Amino acid sequence: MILSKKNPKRTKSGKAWYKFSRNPLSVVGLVIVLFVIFSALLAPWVTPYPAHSGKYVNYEEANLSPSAHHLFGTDVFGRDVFTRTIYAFRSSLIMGIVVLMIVVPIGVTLGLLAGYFKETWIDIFIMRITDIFLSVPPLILALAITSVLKPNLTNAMLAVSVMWWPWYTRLVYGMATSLRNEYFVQSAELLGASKFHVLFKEILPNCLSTILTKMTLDMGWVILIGASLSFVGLGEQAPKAALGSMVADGAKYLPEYWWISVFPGLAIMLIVLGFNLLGDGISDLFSMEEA
Amino acid sequence: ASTSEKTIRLTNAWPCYIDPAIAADFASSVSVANLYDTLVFPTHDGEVVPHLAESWTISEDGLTYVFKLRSGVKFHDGSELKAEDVKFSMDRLLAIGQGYSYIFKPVIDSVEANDDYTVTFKLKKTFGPFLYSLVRLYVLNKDLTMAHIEQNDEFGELGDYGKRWLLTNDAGSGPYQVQEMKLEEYLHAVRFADYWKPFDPNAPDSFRNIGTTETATVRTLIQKRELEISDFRQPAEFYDNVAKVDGINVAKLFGGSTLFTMMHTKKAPTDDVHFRKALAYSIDYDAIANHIFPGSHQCQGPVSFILPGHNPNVFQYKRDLEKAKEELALSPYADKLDEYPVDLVWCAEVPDEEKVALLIQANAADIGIQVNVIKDPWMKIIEEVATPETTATMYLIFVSPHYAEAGSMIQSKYHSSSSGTWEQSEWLQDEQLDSMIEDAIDTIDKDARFEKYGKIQEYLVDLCPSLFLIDQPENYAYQDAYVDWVPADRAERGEKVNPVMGYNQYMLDIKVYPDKRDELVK
Amino acid sequence: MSQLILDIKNLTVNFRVYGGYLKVLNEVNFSVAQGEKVGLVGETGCGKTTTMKTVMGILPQPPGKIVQGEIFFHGKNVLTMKKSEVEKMRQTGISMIFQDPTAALNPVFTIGQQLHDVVQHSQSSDDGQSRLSAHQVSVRALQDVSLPDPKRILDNYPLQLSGGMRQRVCIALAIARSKQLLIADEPGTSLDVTIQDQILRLLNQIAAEKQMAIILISHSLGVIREWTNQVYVMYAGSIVEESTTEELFSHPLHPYTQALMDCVPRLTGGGTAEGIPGRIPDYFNPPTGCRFHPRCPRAFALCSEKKPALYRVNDTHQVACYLYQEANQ
Amino acid sequence: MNAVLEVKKLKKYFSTTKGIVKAVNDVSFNITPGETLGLVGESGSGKSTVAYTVMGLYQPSGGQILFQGQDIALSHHKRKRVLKKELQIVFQDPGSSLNPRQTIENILTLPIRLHDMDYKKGIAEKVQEILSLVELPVEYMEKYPRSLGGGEKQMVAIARALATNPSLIVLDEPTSALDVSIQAKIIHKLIEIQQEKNLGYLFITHDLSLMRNIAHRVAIMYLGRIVEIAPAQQFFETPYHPYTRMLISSIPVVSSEEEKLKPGKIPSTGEIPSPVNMPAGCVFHPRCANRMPICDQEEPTDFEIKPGHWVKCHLWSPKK
Amino acid sequence: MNFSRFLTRRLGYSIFVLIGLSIVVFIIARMVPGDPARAALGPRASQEAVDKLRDKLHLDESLVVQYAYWIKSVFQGDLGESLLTRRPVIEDIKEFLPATLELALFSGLFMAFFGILLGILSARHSNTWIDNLIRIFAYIGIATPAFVVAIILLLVFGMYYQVFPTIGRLSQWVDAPTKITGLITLDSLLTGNLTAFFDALKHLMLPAFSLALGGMFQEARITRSSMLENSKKDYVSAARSYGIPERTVIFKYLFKPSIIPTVSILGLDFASLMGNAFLVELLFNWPGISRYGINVMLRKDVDAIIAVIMVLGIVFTLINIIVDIIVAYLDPRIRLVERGD
Ligand SMILES: Nc1ncnc2c1ncn2[C@@H]1O[C@H](COP(=O)(O)OP(=O)(O)OP(=O)(O)O)[C@@H](O)[C@H]1O
Ligand SMILES: Nc1ncnc2c1ncn2[C@@H]1O[C@H](COP(=O)(O)OP(=O)(O)OP(=O)(O)O)[C@@H](O)[C@H]1O
Ligand SMILES: [Mg+2]
Ligand SMILES: [Mg+2]
Repeated sequence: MILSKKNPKRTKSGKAWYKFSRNPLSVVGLVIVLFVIFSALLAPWVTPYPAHSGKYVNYEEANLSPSAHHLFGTDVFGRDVFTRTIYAFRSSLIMGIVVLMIVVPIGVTLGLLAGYFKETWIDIFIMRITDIFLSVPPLILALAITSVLKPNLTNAMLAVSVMWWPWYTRLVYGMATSLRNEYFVQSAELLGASKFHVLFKEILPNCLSTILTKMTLDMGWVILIGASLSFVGLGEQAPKAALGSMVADGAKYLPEYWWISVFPGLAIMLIVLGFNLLGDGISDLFSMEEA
Repeated sequence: ASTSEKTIRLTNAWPCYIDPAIAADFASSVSVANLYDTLVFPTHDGEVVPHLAESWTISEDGLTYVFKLRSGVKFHDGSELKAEDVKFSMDRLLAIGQGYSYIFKPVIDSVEANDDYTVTFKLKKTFGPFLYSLVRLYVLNKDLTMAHIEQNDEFGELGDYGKRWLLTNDAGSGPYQVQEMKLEEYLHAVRFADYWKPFDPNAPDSFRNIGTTETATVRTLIQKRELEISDFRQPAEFYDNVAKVDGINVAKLFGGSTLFTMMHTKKAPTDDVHFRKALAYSIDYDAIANHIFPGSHQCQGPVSFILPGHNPNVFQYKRDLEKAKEELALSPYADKLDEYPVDLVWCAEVPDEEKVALLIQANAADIGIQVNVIKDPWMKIIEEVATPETTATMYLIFVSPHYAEAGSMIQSKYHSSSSGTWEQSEWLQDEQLDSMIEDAIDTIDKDARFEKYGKIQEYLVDLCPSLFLIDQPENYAYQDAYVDWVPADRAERGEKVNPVMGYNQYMLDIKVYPDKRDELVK
Repeated sequence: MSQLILDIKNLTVNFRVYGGYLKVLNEVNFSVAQGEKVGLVGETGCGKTTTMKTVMGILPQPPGKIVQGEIFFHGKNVLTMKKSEVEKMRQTGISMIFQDPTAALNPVFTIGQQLHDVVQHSQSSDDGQSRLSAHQVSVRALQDVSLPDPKRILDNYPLQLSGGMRQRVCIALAIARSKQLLIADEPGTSLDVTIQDQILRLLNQIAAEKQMAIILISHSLGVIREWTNQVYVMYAGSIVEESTTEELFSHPLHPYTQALMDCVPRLTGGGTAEGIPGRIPDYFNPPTGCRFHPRCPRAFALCSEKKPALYRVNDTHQVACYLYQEANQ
Repeated sequence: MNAVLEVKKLKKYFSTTKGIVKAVNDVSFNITPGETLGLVGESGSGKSTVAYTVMGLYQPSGGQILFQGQDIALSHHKRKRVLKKELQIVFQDPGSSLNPRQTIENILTLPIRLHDMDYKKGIAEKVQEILSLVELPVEYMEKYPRSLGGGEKQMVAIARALATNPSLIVLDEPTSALDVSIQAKIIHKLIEIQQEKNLGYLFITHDLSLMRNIAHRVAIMYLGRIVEIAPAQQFFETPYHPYTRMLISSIPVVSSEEEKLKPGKIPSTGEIPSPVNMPAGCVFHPRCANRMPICDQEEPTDFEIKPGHWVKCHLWSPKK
Repeated sequence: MNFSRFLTRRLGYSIFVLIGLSIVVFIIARMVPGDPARAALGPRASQEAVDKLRDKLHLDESLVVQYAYWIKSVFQGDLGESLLTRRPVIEDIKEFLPATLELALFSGLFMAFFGILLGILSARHSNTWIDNLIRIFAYIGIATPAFVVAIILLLVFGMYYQVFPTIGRLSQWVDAPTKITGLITLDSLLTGNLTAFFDALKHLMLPAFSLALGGMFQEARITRSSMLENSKKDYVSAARSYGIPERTVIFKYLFKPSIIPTVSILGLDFASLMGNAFLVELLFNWPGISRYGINVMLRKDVDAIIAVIMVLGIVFTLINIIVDIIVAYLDPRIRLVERGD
């Protein structure tokens, strides 16, 4: 904001930043996300008790309230809640990133195919499968998958992925069905471009901004879902820290030992908030509206 | 608006089955104990006293038991309880084959009603604790049950044996009768006016067994005085915190419950006794007893100190890293620990177990053993332990006796017949041990029996199939200010409480004072 | 001369964008007298719609910003009116027909619902018709624009109508209650010639009947020539020429007007013109002086220095170009 | 001269829930190299449908499309790539015919890459060459369509069509979304290129004045049929079909000389009927000023009233 | 009309989807490791009893045969027996589904009412402090998991402000109305039992609110942005220029087209509420189908698992169809537009 006022030159990146930062909340989002990413990466250096993130218990120091030694207090195992919260950013981020990395390519490709071949059997087949997966209650599906496999982070991610891709398929399907009738797509076809080119070079780039926006928003949702899953015991296994299970487990000690669950809870909110704000900023950035 | 009503509300982990042929777990046991009567009644000191049976005789060979029934006992529908009903109850229990039938199945030969008030039990073999086990035979109203049979071919012409109906109704003669059974939600029972024993004027008019154990939920309920007695598997912090609330107290009832880490003796690396002993020496028992489960104490062997037949002289492992390392060195796995990680499963429904699990993990790490801590829901654990292949290396589990004697614990914990159940994931399959246990249990003379129990306990401690962690009291938060709860008072005075599961929640041992409650709420 | 209904003075409007302002309207002067049919021509994007939106009080602000100027409607400044007065003015005074009939009709309400509201909210102020029910007035409005089967059309949604019918509905909405001034923003650009012809004929007829003044906006010179008697030529946010229609088409003075005329393909044949070189200026950094000078074949030094005023060439003709400066003196 | 495109009795029907839309009904025409055929008609008369069917975007319901003598009445999915090179189209809306997420360079690279003309020469140079053909500066290569004006976008679309070096270009109202000045520029350029490359144009529009100036022959469509087709000059001097006359008389013009050319005012009345419920007989009869009893009975046939001048009207048909 | 065709097609697809779902679910349910019979009867049950049950459940047959048995019994109106509650699954569904429906219904109402209200408020005062405040709350609301909201509400209202009851659907001392629909609020109104109505309403507040919170703000955001977007449309300016008063312009001409996307999302959110209510149901001891679903899942209660997922799937599909109908009602473009070729 200040930047753009001082520098009224209308450069491309300057304009992008102007659009993005017109809403100060977007900048807040970016700052939060960067903060979370860096503190997750640098956890061993920025936390006071890295050992507390692993196999460590000290019942003599259990349930200490927040103090200078323990910023967020200690949990029922005597571990530093601050340290564990920062470490827990890791599994949350990994969860979000991996799930999206699985879900987006699959969902998007299927959506593109179904949308492009609308009203053919490809469309019907893909979209019905999508509907089937959409109609299974996600938590039950996740539970089923992790009971067939093992309740660890990898399988939790797999489970979330299985329930998540249909949303991308739906989203892209809607866009692809309308884009395929655009004149620029038809122009490419009439030039003799391959289906692959049409799908991935003509149609896909026009869905990207929406997909990207959804991805940032979804980062938050995936992390939330991850938290809900760890409530039922799916996800990162103890003693590794996961925000969801920290809240779920800590909630048992409310309200007296509020710090055990409140700080990780705030951390979840912070991440989700960060990604949501960032997502809104990105959608502002891509908005076609001239500025 | 609420209640000047005398009511007791309990929370418990569900499901809860009130059919005596199916009931076996805690919530169910509490319920049937109040809805039904038994021939004999368990007492605080582990004895039994006449109840429906006024007296009994036992044959010389210990194979025939003849009971003389009390007359004038009424079922909830007003009909009289007769010997035929007792016979019917046992037959039905054995036919259905669930619930507590496993206690009787190996021993009962037949039950006969000699006349309306005399019933004879014939046993296949001698069974020392038979009289004690009869606290698990709940007497059903035969006519009422038969009237509600649904026809399907499950039990031939007996149809479903009344199972459907008994799911939400009772056919008992107990002090309370079902008013409403909402599956998955609550059981609401009210006092049976025609009960054959007198009620104290302050005995509860009704009780409600509520199916939740969510800490936050239980916490709010008890604080709102909408719950009189909590369940007992809440985390220690919960009890610390509620104890600070005005009028709420925490009762610590030693009911024979013992926390074990069961080790798979047929799977590497816990198939090696030295490895197991190394673990046993690495554990910080004091930390568990003092910090995780305050009020509990370290076990002495596999049998809880409160059970008749406990051997107070067996060896106790203590944390001793030197010794642990010595033992580990003797183990064939000593130099390839990395190849044999150990899984430790704890039960998701008992949050405090995680503390123990993580402690064991940290303790084991001290001698170089890698332990993976796994949280599994109860149902999953039951599944896994069914076969030796799917059973994990270690489980952290609370075990309680089925009837008040060391034999119950020893048998259900270590006899081959119990392997594959959650009570024995060790897969001991030790023939010598099996015959020692069978011999002990078949011994009718009590002293001789207890002598044999003592030997078995020594044998087991040496074999070290499990880590004998702590004898744990069941912790109940309850409304001390307006509820008089006999077991709680006894426990407070350091006296023994009823070791038979379900009987500490016997409503006739409780008195409520609603006016005191109303004062508190205001 | 008859009385002025609308008088716009020195209207300057900017749009706020990244890094500054689009200086779109630049001291627009424009007036309409009673019963007049005024045309406003100019290339795409030269500010015709923006001017009229400002008159109607529907300029989106932000990003729009009225920098200076006054708009008098019957002698009252619209820009300083109270909200209720503006509303009143819209109900009884001015109406606007939007450029794109499809976009101007609410897609989720039937024609009847939309028409009823319009009729109802100007009822009190409209004595002559208030004895009729809203429904009757609506039906009559549709009949006025010669829509067949008006009762059925009342129950239709916009998307069920053809383009020509939608345009007529828009007109019906605008004139359902008699107004003094009707602004028609390119009515029929999206239609075929025959239908466009019908629409314009209709519009004129209604205006004559109801004694409305009309402002007809178009970049089609043919339409303007045929349907107006006074013309303003707009280029890049300024009025560059004003005259009676006849005079303008026989003697276009401003180089821009002349160039524009040359671009129009003639029915007489004679091939095609090359078009005016260059394009409409970037409003972010508009040329100084006369905004047309970079494209003007007859530009000279002064043109880039100072914006020319409107010079009166004769009784009916004014032009903002230094070429005609002397004529004024 | 041999026709580059010959369309014979082309039909295209759409089935909709309301019934069958006969969007194109027995349309025949041909185009020779270097010729511009103007296809004029009101909205919904089927002009675009003709164009799209020729391009293969629609599978025809009947008739033949002969391209250099070869029948190509197929969906474009089944057409060979070499054929696609020869036939190109410019759409009406310059905004939506360019992919907003690709640079001008990418847009123009595609046809070159696909049709491999002098690939060695370097694609960038080739793109520059094409850009200069439509007189756009080289800097535009890096721009995105959104930063271009409407006219410039249309120029890019034309450049893309030219890039394959086609022999026929279909122009579906390429200037009707633009204003006169830009229209003049584009038209000028199109004519220049046509002369240079001897291109055939199928030029679709509803602007008759424009046709007067660029078309060699003009065809008038009404409700899926061509009702009159004639060399341009003749067409404007002696229009025969009542619809044509009505059309010409409605054209707004800017000078009195033009006014004189217009036939006496024939006020346009009525709406164009729905293509589902076509009127019986001559489809124009409900709006026709010269209506006769036969008109709602029988459909008129084509009649060559002068060499190369065909009319579909009972007024002129010899049967009368 | 076109619309009925659209509806038949939707229904046709739904049947296809439900068949597909039943296969997927069937496989999921059977894939879960372990012996359902053993799980049902408990570790101490006799082998005899277990074998009997295995036989009854056709557990020893192949998957295809099992599926055939299942389909056959479904057509006989028999969904099998729950091993958890030990009664016909259909009765469990009848009991637990209405509880969740009622909960979801009220959450849906909260989401719709407050979501749209806040959205309008935010859009009307866009970029003022009101808007910013609502947006910040919206972000926080969206970022807070339902179970956290539930716990907070539970503690606040349970321990400090004991206005709302925290467990169950009715108070102990209130007589339940005769079961008609299974929705207590509705039944109590139908039977004129106002005490029960208000008691049930009070019981609904906390769980419904916890479930609704995230969605509520989601709706608010969508309403806000679609209102802002539509406010730039010509038809809004046009309505103003015809002299229609500002209030009518906003609350009629701008409002109706703007809530269409809100309604679509609301429908999806509402449909997924059913399956996601688990944690909330657990915390408020709400005897709903979502909690039941998880319990039977943990129990490997095969027939119940299949039935629950199928029922939730059907509800999901139905709600989506209903939403489509509502959206089509609101938006004639969907109802009337031809989808040619
Ligand atoms: N909301 C807006 N934000 C930014 N710029 C705007 C906005 N509205 C209009 N403009 C700018 O104002 C200029 C004039 O637009 P306007 O719509 O008034 O032109 P016009 O003469 O009506 O053109 P047309 O003939 O295409 O309708 C355009 O260049 C446009 O970029
Ligand atoms: N895909 C389609 N499905 C159904 N009907 C169609 C389809 N495409 C065109 N039509 C119908 O065919 C008729 C001819 O349409 P076409 O687009 O060819 O007209 P046009 O002359 O190009 O009109 P315009 O000048 O508006 O572009 C119209 O009535 C139209 O509704
Ligand atoms: Mg305009
Ligand atoms: Mg067209």
